[in-house]
Parts: sequence; structure tokens; C-alpha cells
Amino acid sequence: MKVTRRQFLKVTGVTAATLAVTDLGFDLTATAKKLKSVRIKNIKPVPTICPYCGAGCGLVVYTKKDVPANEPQILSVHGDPDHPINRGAACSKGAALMNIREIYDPKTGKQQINPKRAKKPLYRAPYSDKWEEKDWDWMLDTIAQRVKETRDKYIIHKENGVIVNRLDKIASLGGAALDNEEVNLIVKMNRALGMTYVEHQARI
Amino acid sequence: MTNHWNDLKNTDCCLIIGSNAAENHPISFKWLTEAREKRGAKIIHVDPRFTRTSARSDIYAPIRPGTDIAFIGGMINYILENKLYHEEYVREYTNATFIVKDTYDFNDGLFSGYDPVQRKYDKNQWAYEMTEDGQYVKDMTMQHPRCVLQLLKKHFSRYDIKTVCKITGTPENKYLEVLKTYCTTGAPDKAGTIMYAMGTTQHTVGTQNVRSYAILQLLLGNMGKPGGGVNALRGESNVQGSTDWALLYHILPGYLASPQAKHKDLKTYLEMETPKTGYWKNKPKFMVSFLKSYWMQDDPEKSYHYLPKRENNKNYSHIAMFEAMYKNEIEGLFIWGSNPIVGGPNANKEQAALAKLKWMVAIDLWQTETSEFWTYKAADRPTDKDEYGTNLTPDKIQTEVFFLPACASFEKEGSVSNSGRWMQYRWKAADPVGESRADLEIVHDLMLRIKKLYQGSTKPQDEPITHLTWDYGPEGHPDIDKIAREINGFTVINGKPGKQIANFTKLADDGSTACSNWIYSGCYPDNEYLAKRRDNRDIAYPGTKPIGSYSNWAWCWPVNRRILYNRCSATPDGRPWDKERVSIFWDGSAWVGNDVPDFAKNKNPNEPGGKNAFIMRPEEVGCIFSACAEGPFPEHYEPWESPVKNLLNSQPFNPAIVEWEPKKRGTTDKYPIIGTTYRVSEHWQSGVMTRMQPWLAELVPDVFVEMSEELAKEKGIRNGDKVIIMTTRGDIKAVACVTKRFKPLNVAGKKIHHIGVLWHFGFNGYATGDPANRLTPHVGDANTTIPEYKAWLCNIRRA
Amino acid sequence: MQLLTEYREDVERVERFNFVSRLTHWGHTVTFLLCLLTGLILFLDGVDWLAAIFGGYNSAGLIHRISAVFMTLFIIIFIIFDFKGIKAWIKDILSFGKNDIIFILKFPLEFLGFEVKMPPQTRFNGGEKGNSILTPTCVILLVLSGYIMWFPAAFPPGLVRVAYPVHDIAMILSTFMVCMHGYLGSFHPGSGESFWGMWKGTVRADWAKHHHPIWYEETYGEKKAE
Amino acid sequence: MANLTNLYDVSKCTACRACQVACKNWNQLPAAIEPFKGNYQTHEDTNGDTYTIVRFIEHEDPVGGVTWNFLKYQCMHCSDPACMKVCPRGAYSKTEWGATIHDPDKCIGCQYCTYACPFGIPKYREREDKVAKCTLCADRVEEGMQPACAATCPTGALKFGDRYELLQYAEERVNFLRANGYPNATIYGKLELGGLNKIYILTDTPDKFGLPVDPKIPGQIPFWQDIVQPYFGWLIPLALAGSAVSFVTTRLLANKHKENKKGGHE
Repeated sequence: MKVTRRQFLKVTGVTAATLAVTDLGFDLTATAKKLKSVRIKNIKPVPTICPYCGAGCGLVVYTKKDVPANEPQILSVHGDPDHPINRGAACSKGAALMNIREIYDPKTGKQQINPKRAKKPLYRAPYSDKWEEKDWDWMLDTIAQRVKETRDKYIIHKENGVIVNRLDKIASLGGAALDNEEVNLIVKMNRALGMTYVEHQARI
Repeated sequence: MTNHWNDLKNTDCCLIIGSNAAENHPISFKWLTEAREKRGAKIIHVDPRFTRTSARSDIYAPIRPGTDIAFIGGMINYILENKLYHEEYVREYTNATFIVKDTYDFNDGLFSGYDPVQRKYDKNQWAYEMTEDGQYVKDMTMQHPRCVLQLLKKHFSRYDIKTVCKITGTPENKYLEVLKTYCTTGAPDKAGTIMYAMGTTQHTVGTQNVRSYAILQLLLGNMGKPGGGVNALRGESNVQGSTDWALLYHILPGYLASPQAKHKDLKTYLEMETPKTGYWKNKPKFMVSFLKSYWMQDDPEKSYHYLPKRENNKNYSHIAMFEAMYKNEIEGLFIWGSNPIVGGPNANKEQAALAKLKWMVAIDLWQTETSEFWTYKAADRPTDKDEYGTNLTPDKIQTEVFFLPACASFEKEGSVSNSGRWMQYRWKAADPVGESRADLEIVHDLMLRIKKLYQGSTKPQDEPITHLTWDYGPEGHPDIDKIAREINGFTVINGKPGKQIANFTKLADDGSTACSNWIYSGCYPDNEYLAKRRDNRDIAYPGTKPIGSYSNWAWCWPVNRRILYNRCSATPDGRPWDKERVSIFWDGSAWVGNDVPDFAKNKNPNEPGGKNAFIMRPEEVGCIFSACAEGPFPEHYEPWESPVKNLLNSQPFNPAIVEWEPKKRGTTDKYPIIGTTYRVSEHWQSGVMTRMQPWLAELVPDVFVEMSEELAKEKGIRNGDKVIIMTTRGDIKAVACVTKRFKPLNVAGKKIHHIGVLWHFGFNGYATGDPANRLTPHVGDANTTIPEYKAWLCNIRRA
Repeated sequence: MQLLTEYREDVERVERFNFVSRLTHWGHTVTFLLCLLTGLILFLDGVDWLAAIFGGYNSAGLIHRISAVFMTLFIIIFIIFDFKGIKAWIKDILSFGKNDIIFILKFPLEFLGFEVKMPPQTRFNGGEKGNSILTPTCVILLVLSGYIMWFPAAFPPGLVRVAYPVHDIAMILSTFMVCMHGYLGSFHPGSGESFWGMWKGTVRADWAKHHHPIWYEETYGEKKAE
Repeated sequence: MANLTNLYDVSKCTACRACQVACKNWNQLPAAIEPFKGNYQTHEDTNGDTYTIVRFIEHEDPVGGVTWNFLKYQCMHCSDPACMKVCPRGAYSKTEWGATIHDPDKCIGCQYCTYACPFGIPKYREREDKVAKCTLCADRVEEGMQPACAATCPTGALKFGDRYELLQYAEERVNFLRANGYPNATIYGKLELGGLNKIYILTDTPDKFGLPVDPKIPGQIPFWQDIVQPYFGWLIPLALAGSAVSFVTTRLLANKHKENKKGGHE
């Protein structure tokens, strides 16, 4: 096989890659050595944006199809070669994206769901020293109930003749890693409830 | 960022100050490396620590934590003394020509109008001289003794190189190298950029640190140009977006001030908050459309009252929130993926505060330290010190804790806004693990259930909930498309959404449009969510070279403008300063080029206001002189905890800050060493994402503290030893990393030691360690209350 | 054709090797052969069939290591239970002298079956002495280098690198010796009684008198009686 | 066919260690968590689950001040690799474009390669009782992709391509560095061991990065592989043949003499 200048440039990532992530323009399949065939071959990656710093690098996730939700699905995560900011690159955190969901067990080398991931809603009763598993309905209903109790008790509707609708007794913290659509709704909920202590990571 | 990541390749010189860009924003070095290789650009790193950024910089200048204003002040003085500023730019595009009233004064670190009891200034003392018909009085020769340029000159004349180096501890030769290298960017066809991050903002003078950068960039004519700008490198994937969305007490989405009690109705609010000049005069349109997006059925005058009005001038910021919590003033808390007992300042106090809550809801991918603050392991401390009553066993903690499992960013879909304001979409790539759900679904279901509880209520204070427009579909999975459409904004016809609007210029103040965040208006103009665009061609305007705008990739606020203030990338009469790097220019009938003009598209440079490049300011020029809480010019004040006296004035620290805990101010007799906290490339923020990942835990497995060989020798510490770091707030244990990269600083002839501690650690995960924020104080910036994480006093010993 | 000489109980026999010596000898015979065959799999190329006999490369490796451990154990047993014997053996080996040299020089002829007049020999003749020096030395080297290769992390890399050729050379030399020794000690017609000496422990007294007169004299002769 | 390889330019490396993670991501390797010992470089060396590491080395001299050198360290894909030479199972092979690859199916975990390698690269993986090392992502390259480390490198410190062209670029780059504050800048891997299929642009001499200045295959290896293995082995067939000859001749002669019943020595 002869690598032409143009192909070389493609390999070294000088030219912007096209949407076909695996197509770098040369053919090495003729080589005699038998290797495991590439596991991401013929799989269309899903683009996402790195969840860490504010650079907004693109990442692509290759997943196995038709695998149950609670089993390992990810084949590999790469920097998005089409993304203008990172051009296929990813730093250590971005390159490790898969670990958020799945890890390789150091004893067996087997791929598994990251055991640290929270899988069920948990409840800690006052003065208890352990979590209890609860279902989503119970959790959401109870939280809504707590919100109503606290709000009904402490909401200030009028102060010195001015309608203030102020609730200083419930606070909201965080959200810098959430999507715009999500923070939109969180802010909307917070302000509709009358919350004033609304803060997040931009302050710290 | 005023500019964006790709634009870094256009720079001639990059000053990285208060940032460890190579480690915490690694991709920035892709473009800086390109600038260096293709343009011969220089990289300067100013930082207390020699980091991986320093290793890849052309010049590394050490600086004592908390002395940026002295450092930059010296640069400003050097520029003014040697007339290195870009004169035409300064004259036409900044307020250097404006005359300030004679009530302005400055004496021994205090500006005129200071009230020592309130620790506040009367900013009216620093007003501009105005003509009777309301015009600014200017001196275009900039010679008037009270014109801003002359006041600036006078103010910074005290910042000579010798004094500056005495304060900052920077070796003079290094400082001179920085001056000579960076100030060359004052040439009209050159562009220098400043990259900063939390090393700048996490100080009691954080805002003024940034102000000093802005002044420097305005003087050198670096704002608005490709390769220039003041670029805040933001640390979270959507901290830009969530700030734009106002997850902050003082604002509403799109940087509209949140109402206070004094804004007794909509009319008063709009009168008080709307400037007469500048683009913000459109504020009523944004505010009314915002109200319409929340309460579509209601009249804005009425729905204005549905918004909470905070107490006048009360601080509700992060520190204030935890101080209030500590005083039992807060009953319930929602935590959306945040970990304050690792990431919050004075983490011991914040942990103790959580135990005073009645209930807490934590939403995260993992059991964060915060969600498990009530466990035995959370009470574990390396020494007996317990200043805040953190040492509580579960049976003493009343707080009811609800933990809701959230799914990962790639297990759901939605858009995020990066530091360069690009709004980019992330598609769903894998299924959520277990029963975890997207935060969108959680908030949607929760709000629907709260609404249900209030259904039928006739109480006036419940109207904000019962009237709230929450039309995103039934429980379960909300329709994200509807939310996106609401973000863009649409016309409102009979209390129902009508047609999508093109962008915020189409918003109205009569209630006929709704838009939940005006700066994002334009992201979904017709039937295409522009955040999803993936056209990565860098198309150049005919006759120019491409500058890396990638205007068809995703979408960027405002109105897809990639470089802010780009009017000043052109000369006052509309020609580009540099033909190689053209942002926009006047083609005789319109502003055209490689970006969306930050200017009226058809405004001729020669008509009135045709040179007013900073349209968001009431002055419509860049502000060298600008009223902040502690004055119109930055002045060097020592950090709240400092080992030395201020050499420039007799103020012990920033005169305008709030002292939350005066008794906790450490002094040099017990705590002689400067401490600072920081991050590394391999972990992220409070570490709750990265410590839970084996591949990253492997790279940095333990909390460590960096120190010089000299300090280690004095304290009998060897590399790899376990050490205890102590402050008035608490003690932590860490592993010593004794390094040549740390050197004691020579501050006014005194040898000062400093150490740096990683703050990523907590007691959960594959890598565990003590949170460094148990050391940091509850004290913040005078304007923003951002905590002073970066400069405090401590001591250290072997464990 | 007769392979081995006949074992005769009808004549006077004297003890030549005690039980511990014989256990060590035969223990080593078995473990050495196992190690050799499993080791040759790596030494030779393209001997997959040999590996297959031992159940593949991995189990061959396992057998190699187990055998090696037993080989080591036999040495230890020998040292512990027959230290005296070792001392005598070493002493005898060290008495290598003129007679032994003449023996070795003349040996090839005898090897091929010619009638040769040999000088009188001690307990071990010149050839046996050579074998006694070389083979145990090689075995010790094999054991030592083997453990170094087995646990490379515990040794300096330079030593590990030396261990490989040492293991090979020792293997080749000892295998050479073992081949010769095995043949001479069994099928060589002249060896005769010596096989029984190692198998049963005793040899015919007349054979001992003829082949190892000095030893016989010292051990069972009149001198001893004194 | 042209050799394809990685060029690593230390002057552009920010030691973010993305390469280290991307390698694990692609090669499906678990983490090997070790305690922090006082250096950013947590692993002192590569291991069975870590094919590549970044070294962090501090230097200080009175004139130049402090420098912090980073070096990505992994298999050098030598043109005549010692690992391949010593492997008793022929588990190693060279691809026609220059990668040295290791076939785990053949490997029996003997680790001869580990100690033969002048860079100490192949490492034992306990859980499989096999040796493992960098493959230069041969599987990816053969499908037209770059190695995972090169693809992920944020600054472009790692480039993958034609060795000859990369060498030309490296020459230019070294000249530039020499003229711009790095007088000792040099290329590593061009000539070392007859040319490595891995090229380094160094800002200083190789020893400042912990690289062997003149790497050599340890002397014992050629002695063992080129002399002991092929020639010494003939002693064994010789012994067997001699015994066979003797077996025959002794019996022939015995038949002749008959009286030789009593003789013999073992």
C-alpha cells in the first residue's frame, strides 16, 4: 500500500474529517496480519457534548444496539472528528466518558455497569443511619408534600402593602451541568414557588 | 468568553492569568499551539503555581495569590507611561475621553463616598459630567485632568515596577519580560487575548481583577478583535447556560435583575431597571415576554407580582444561603447535581448547616458526599478540631433526605452552552442506568404534582402556581421540543402560542410575545432547532480569509454572534484593523464579514453613534471607568487573610466586602503560610463525577498538597508523607507533593511560603480524601460574593 | 538381545546407595524428564504436538513449574536427610585424580564396547565424578535460574536476563549428561550392576570389588574392619 | 510499504494524559489504581493494564530555572524487536507497516520479552497469565483510523502518519526549537536501535526524559538467541546418537568377545 500525501494529511487530522468517522481514506485491509476486527465498524456513533468543562468539545458514543438498559451498551467513546472545537480530540476526562456508565472490572477485565451509579430513589428518614429504597411515585409525592407544607407555612404574600410572594425557607442549589431545557424548567419551578435562595456553581 | 475557543488561534499573544488552561481546559492549548506554530504567538502564564500550563508557556511569571490588580495595575501604568496604548481605539471606543465629576476622589485606598459603617460607597460621587441636554461631556484630546484617561494615569502612577514586584513577589526581570511581550499587542494590527478562570474571580477583589483585565484590553485595543478579548474559561459544561438561565438569586433569565421589594410593580421595575441609552433600553420587551412565557394567560402587570420579590439589598448568595441555613433560617433544600460539602467554601460549616435542614432533596448520578452528609463517614476528621459542630452522628441529624437518581448527559437529550456561548445539542446515546431519570423528567413530574396539590386553591399567594403555564405534556416524559420553542419565543394569540419569532428584535412589551430567555431568542426561529446544526465548514466572506467562526455549527447567543463587540475589530470608519483577520467591516451600505455584526447592520460609521461599539452599555463605549462596589478603578487590596500589609494603602482588605465571620480571620502568628486551592486535569470540580470513575481515579488517586522543597525542609516533611493542613476553620489530611515547581516568594524582602491543595476530594468514590474546602473561609467578593478560595492563611505539619 | 544385566540374589551383595540417595535420584529422574519435555516445548519451535501431550501450552507450563517445585523439594530432602552422604559424595568427587583422568581418556573405547584395562576407581569412577560435578551443578543452576524466571519481579532485571541463557545452557548440558548417564546406567552392557545399585540399593560384592576397588576396600574391605 | 508511526512532540504535550485514558478506552483495559506517591505520575511504569503512561520529570538549573518535562512512554515498535526475538511461542510479529503486535492467544505469560526489551515494555497481566503491550492500535489503523492516543491528543503533540514524512517534519521542528530556546532539542527514534517505529521530538537530551541515550538490546539476548538456542542444542541429539551407536557397537563387540560379561561402568 502506498500512502499518498493527501492520505497522510487525512491520517494526521490536518484536513477536517467528513461525517464518516471511520473513513480516513486509505486501505490497509490487505495486510496479512489477522486482528480482531474493529468493534465499532458499521456502527453509527451518536454525537454528544462533553459534560465537563466549558469548552464544549464534541464526543461521539458508539453503542451496541438491542442490549437491555441495565447491561453494558457502550463500545467506545471518541472525540468527535467533525467538531470544530476539538477535531476528534478529547482530554483525559472526555476520553473517560464511558466510565460514567460502564467500567472494566480490574479482577476479570469484564465490562460492567459502574457499580457506583445510583440506580434507585433512596430515602433517609430523620435520625436514621441508612438509606431505604423507595419508588419514584412515593418520592415525588412526598417531596411535593414537603414543598407544600413548608411553602404554605412560610410564604410571604404581602409586605408593607406590596405583593412580594417571597419564600425564603426553601433553597435551590446547583444545575451547572444540566441542559438548558432543564435549567429553564428548574428556574421556572423555583420562581413560581416564590424561592429567593436560588444559587448554583457560577457563584462558587 | 467575549470570543470563543477556535478564535484563540488568531491571537498574537495570550496572557493566561488566574487560570491553569492546559490542565482545566485542555482544548484551549490546541488552538494556542496552532497560534504559536502558525503565527509565532507567545504564551504568558502568570500564576502562583508552576503548572502544566507554565510548562508549555513561553514566559512563566510567579505571582503571590491575590495580587492580580497590582500585577495588571503595573502593566497599565507601564502602557500609559510609555504610550503603548492604541490611541485611536481608546479615543473612539472607550470612555477615556469622558469627564468625571469633581466629586470623584481617591485617597489612601478609599474612593470618595465611602460609608465605613455600611462598608458601602455612594456611587453617585463618581458620575460623569453631563451637559444640560443629557449628553456626556468629553475631551477628545484626553488631556483634561478629570477625563478618564488622566484619572487612570493618576490612579495607577503608584503602580511602578518596583512596588508591583514587591507586592506580587514576581522577579523583576520576569515582570519586565511580561510587560514587553504583552504590551506589543497595542499595535493596531495585533491582537492579544487574556484567558482567566477561577484564579481571578475567587478573591475578595475578584470583580476588580476582571475589571483590570478589561481596562488593559481596552487600552491595547484588544476587545472585539479576532484573537483578542477577555475570555473567562468556564468550568462546567453548562455553567454558561445555567447562568444565562439565572440559577442565581439576583437575576432572571437573560440577565434581567430579579425584582426586589422596592420594585413594587412592573412599571416601577421597568422604570428603575431600564437605562435610557444603549441596547438595554429594550428591557421592557424582554421582561414582559419573559413574564408571558411563565404565565401566558395573565396580564404581565399582574403576573409580575407572581415573581418573588426579594428583600431590598439582601444578599441571597451561596455563602449567605449557608449562613442562613446554619442559623436555622432555611427548612428545605433542592440540590441539583451539586456537592457543597466538598465544593462550598468553609465546607465544615456548610456540612453543619445541612444538618439544620428539615428536608433535603438531592438529585445526582451518584451518592455525593452532600447526599450522605448524615453518615458516620461524613463526620470523620483527621484531628479533634470541630469549629462548627460537624462531628454529628446520624442519630443527632434530623434532616430527611430524598435522593433521586439522575441519568448521565449522554443518557438523555438537550442542549448546553459552552464558554464561547455556543448552544450545542447532545443526543441520547445510551439508556439510563437502573431507574435513573433525566432531570428534565424529574422537575416536570415534580412540578405537575405540586400543581396538583394546589389545584383549586383560591389563595392569592398560590396563583403563581395555579396560573403557571406548564404545558409540556403529561407526566413521564416532557416534550423537549416545546421547551426549546418557548426558549426561542413565539407570538401569543389568545393566551396560546402562535408563530415562532425570528429573534429578540421581534419581541414586544405589550404581551403579544412570549420568550423565556431573550438572549437565546433566535435559536429556534422556524422549524429547526439551530443548536442541532452540524455543518463544520469555516466559510469566509468573499475577499477575506476564514477566521474560525464556524457560523453554521450549532448556534451561539446573541443572534449567532461569535465574537462580542466585533464593531471594534474595524477602524472607526469601518475598515478592518488587520486584513488577515477580518471579523466585520463596512462595505459602504452595510456591516458584513465573517460574523454577525454586534451593531446595527446598516448603521453608517459616519452617522451619529456610528462608532459606538459597545451597544450594551448606556455610554455605548467600553468602560475604563466603571462603578463597581469598591470603586470605579481597581485598587490593590490584600486578601482577607494575608501575611503582609498592603504597600499601596492602609486598608487591611477590600473595604466594601461583607465580613461573615470576623473571628475566623486567621493571622500570621499561627497561620503564616499562604494557602490556595486548585484543580487538576484529571478530576472535575468536587470530583463527584471523576472520583467515581476508575480510569480517572487511577490518574490522581489521592488529595495532595504541593509545597516547595524549602518549606518541606523547614517542616521536616518528605515527598509522599501524610501531612495535616490547618486553618481557623478546620484541618485536613493530605499527601505531600514536594516539588521544585513551588518556590517561596520574596514579598517586600520577606520570604513567604505558599502551598496549594487539590479540592476535588471527598469520602466517596474510587479515590477518596479530605475536602480542601474545609480550610477555605466564608468571605466573598464585594460585588458577586464569590468566595475567596484562592488566598487564605494556614499552617502545615507532618501527620 | 538382553537389555539389562540380571539381578542376582544368589551372590553376596553390598549396599551402594542408601534410600535417600535413591529417592533423590529417581525423584530427580522423573521431575527432570517432566521439566525437560515440558521445557522443550518452548526451546524447540513447532512442537505443538509435544504441548498437546501435556494438554496445551498452559498446562505444560503448569506441569513444568510443579515438577520444578518437586525437584527442589528432592534436593532439600536430600540435604536434610543425608547430609553425611552428600559430604562423602562431595569428598569423593573432590578426590578427582590421575586415575580418573586416565579413566576418562580411555572411556570412549569402553563406551563403544572395546575391552579396556582401567585404573582402580574410588566409589565413583572418573566418568561418574564428571557427571556428579556437571549434572547437579546444572540442576542447581536450572533451579535457581528457573525461580528467577518464574518470579522476575523479585530480582534485578540484569539477573533475569542472564537467567534465560543460563537456564538453556544448563538444560542442554544436563540433558546431554542425562542421556549419557541414562544409557550407561542402564542399557550399556558394562554398566550391569550399577543400575541395580541405584534401583535396589545393593550391588554384587564381586562387581564392586572389580569396578570400585578403592571404595570397596574402604567400605567393606579389611581396612574398614579395622 | 511505507512505515506508519506516531510522532510525539514533547514541546506540545500538556500531559493531560488523555492518551493514557483513550488507550484504556480503546483497548478495554481496567484501571490499575495505585496510591499517590508524591508525583503526578502515579504509575512508575507501564503495567499489564496500562500500555502507555506519561512521565513527569522536574529539572532545575541555575540559568534556565525549573522545567517540567513530560514524556509519553509506551512500546517503541522497534524495527528488529527483542521481544519478537525471544518469544518462545512466536507471539510477536511485525505488521508490514511497522507495528510490533502481540498475539495473546499464543502468549503463555513467560515474560521473556519483558526482560529482553530495552525499554521494559511488555508487561505481565496477572488475571490472564499473559503479557500485554501497546499495539499501535493496529486494529484501528488497518481499518483506516488513527491510533487512539493520536486521535485523542488535544494539542496535536501526537501525530500519526508516514514515518518518512513525519521525520522530515520532525527535522524542521527540531531546527525551530533549537533556534527558539531549546538548544539541545533533538529527535529520538530516528537512529536508535536502527530506527524505532516511534519518533520523539525532544526539547532536551533524552536522559532528561528518562529515555536511554543509546538503547541497546541487552548483550545476553543475542548470545542466548543467536548462539545458545541454535547451536548448543545439538549436544542433545549428539548424546542420543552416541548412545545409539554404543548400544549397537557394544553388543556387536560383546558378541565377538563373549567374555566381556563382567565388565562395564555406568
